[in-house]
Amino acid sequence: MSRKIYPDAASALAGITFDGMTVMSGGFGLCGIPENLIVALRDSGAKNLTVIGNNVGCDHHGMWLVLANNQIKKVLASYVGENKILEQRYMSGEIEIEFNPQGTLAERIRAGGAGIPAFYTRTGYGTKVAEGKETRQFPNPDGTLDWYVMETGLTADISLVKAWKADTEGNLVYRKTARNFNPMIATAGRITIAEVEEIVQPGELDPNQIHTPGIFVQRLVKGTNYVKHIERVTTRPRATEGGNQ
Amino acid sequence: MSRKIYPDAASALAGITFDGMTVMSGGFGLCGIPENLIVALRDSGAKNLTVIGNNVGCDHHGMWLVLANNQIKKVLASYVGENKILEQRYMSGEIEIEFNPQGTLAERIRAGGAGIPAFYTRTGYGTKVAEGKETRQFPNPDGTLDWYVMETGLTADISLVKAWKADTEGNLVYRKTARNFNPMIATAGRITIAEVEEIVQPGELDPNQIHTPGIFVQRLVKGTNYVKHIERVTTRPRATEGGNQ
Amino acid sequence: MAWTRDEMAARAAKELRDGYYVNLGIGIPTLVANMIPDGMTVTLQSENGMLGMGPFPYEGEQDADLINAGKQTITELPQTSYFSSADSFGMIRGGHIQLSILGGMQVSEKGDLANWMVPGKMIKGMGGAMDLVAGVPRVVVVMDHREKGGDSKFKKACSLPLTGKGVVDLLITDLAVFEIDRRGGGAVLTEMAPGVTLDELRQATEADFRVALQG
Amino acid sequence: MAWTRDEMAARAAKELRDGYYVNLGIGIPTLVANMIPDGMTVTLQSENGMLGMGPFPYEGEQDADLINAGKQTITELPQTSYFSSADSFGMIRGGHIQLSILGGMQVSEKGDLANWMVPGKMIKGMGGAMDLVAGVPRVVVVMDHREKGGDSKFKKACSLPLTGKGVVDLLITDLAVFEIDRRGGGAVLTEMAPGVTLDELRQATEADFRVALQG
Repeated sequence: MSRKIYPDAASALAGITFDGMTVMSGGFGLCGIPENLIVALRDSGAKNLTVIGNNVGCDHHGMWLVLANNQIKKVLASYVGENKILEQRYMSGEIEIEFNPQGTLAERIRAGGAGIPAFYTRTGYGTKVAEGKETRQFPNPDGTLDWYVMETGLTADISLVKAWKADTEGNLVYRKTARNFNPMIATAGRITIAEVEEIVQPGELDPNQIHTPGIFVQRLVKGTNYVKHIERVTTRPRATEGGNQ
Repeated sequence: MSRKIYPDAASALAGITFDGMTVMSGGFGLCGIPENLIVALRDSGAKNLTVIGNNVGCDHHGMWLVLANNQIKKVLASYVGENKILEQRYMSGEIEIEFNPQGTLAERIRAGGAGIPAFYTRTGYGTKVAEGKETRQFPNPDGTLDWYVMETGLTADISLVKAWKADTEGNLVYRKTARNFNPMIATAGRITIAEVEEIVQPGELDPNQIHTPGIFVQRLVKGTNYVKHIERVTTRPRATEGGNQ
Repeated sequence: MAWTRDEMAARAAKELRDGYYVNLGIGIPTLVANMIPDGMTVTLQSENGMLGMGPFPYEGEQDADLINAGKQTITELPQTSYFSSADSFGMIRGGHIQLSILGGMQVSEKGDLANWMVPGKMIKGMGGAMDLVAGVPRVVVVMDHREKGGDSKFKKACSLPLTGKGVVDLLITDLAVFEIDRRGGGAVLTEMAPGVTLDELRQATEADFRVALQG
Repeated sequence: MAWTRDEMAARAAKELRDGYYVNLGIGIPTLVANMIPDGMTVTLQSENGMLGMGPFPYEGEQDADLINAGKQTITELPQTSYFSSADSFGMIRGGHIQLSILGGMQVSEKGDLANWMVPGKMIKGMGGAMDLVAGVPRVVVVMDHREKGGDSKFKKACSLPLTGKGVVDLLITDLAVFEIDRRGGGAVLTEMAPGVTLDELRQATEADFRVALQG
């Protein structure tokens, strides 16, 4: 039952990385990223990677580590701000970026995992995003027609995801907005590796409340030393205790 | 906060049913069907309905009640066995049935709710299901080509779903395999009505574990007198207590 | 002597591998659930939205909210997870289920399968069968070799409406086992039931096949 | 006298309706969250996977697993639900969010919006903006009326690459409010900031518009 569990992130990636592979990585900004697996990916030294994810880390954090180590050839993302090295290499032509609308990217990954080779979306019609893509009209419920763009499914050689808890079967539960792209990315990898904060025994997670069934997780590792860097700490002052007394 | 709650199924359907409307209804066989709302739909008397769901009830149960009351003109389903009236009316041409592969039906409903007008699936290629539909090839990851069928999204005038628990905001949680088609159907109705076994206050459901966010639920009712008829009770004998002593 | 239903299921069970996620159809394939070898972990999927299907409940403990795709009451296991039908068929269509074992009315030597309708009879619907054969990378069909009238069900081309085109990898009948190339490379006889002769099998079979009997 | 940022946000807040589910963009639209009228229930969506966005946390109570689409730490409410990015954009694309209020670089009299890239400058990406304007049935753009150099940002046609074509229903600038017909029926001036004259507005505006000032 525990054959999916690896002792650490490096061993979870051992023997399956290769130059030129496509890697998907979960997270929105630095929220819900597989911190340990990203470090292991950097240490693997695999080069010419195509990296798919909503972002590519930000300065000194997350997938930036792999970028700074010159391992990335191409990126599919919806937003790549706050990342100076990526900016330089994109402007110089060293790295190719395919910008995808966030919802289109999420849906393309879901489609890839769900055996849907292509679908249509209104998103991006009439914009640069639609250039070179098939467009066509479909009827609305009221009979009027709207234009749509065909988008294709995405899969990866390796998917890296971060969850909150797993059982030893690889059933995953995410926490709050750290869920984001992780559930779809888990379905779209030929090999999916999950890192989690806690591994429990089967039966300890409510079967009614599994976010990612274990069928999608081939390898599982308990992460360590989570940084969980926050890009923008925004708070409000606490009302003075006993204020108006 | 409780403006979504109606006192009973009849009032939840009042004023929104009309002849010729399209109704989706959740459930797999009789598991997870909106029992109270189906009775209210029958009592509404709305005719010439197009009914979309995995099944159309079975003899004397579920959507069969609406069928037996001569309200259904057309059915989209994946399986309609164990339903003599439907069989008769289909063979006599009184009722039209569009058979959909179960996964295609589920995906068409999800697509309809998610603003996807059409998608491609390998399911049904080369079969009657693909007749009259666009087919085309897409590449596999290994470069070989496979044939796919284009399927369109489905929406409904009214969606009827059954959940286990709701909070007053309409956030829903389903129970075990009674989930089935309900989550997608909840997203695909112009008006979605949910019936549940229990309504709790906001905060009583774990926000990390909501199956259907309240945004999809316009009307909510607590069901009564659940029958939960089982089509095939299959059991194993209990080992004799103290057997080998 | 033809194989019994249990023997056919036992042969199908030999297709299981440790760690597999498997979908079993109604009928003989259901029997395979009881034939998982000791020490092998096989997780059963039920396409109505469950992974980790357990045995029938004890009498009186049936739960109307917990059924399999055959609408039978079942139980959950510690590793069970539930999900929607859309997620279930995403799993199936996306190729995540390693093996599907299901029944058939006709199989062709090109791997076509017919198992959902007979023209002129009431059509009940294909349920999830079309999705399973289109999405699962290895599809095993278990069926009788002949109709009750004696006609071969393993054919050059199916005469009944198809469930899928080029979708069957292995055919297990009461008389023999055939490997089939989905891409049109033809069928190969690999095993025969004890006492069945090659001549008898050729008589009973419309499909063309090569012979490469094992051990 | 031009409206302030707060006044522009307050005008945008008048678009809220009781029971609405709303997505607010970064910048001035964010201010709208603090201007929901008392007694009105408005649920805020954050496209990274949350409905029911609460205020910023108290100092020291920030949670790295709980951020909004602007990557700011936030809090949950009793009615909050979390979901995946695919489900979030299914909600958006499927038309379930009633209102989106977002910033803009240029808007055209046909309702085209440009707000994601300037040729020659580093492109950060469109994030979820293209999905929001394509999917949400009512889109309100809040932006300055003119560039810092004085050029009109409300144009006959956008010169910058588009975020969406025919997607804006209402434009709120620091000088005026315009209703726009997505289907090409043109723009209508409905309100002006106090002290702004129609002549001044025409001077400051490249787009054609009809005038139907309210009250």
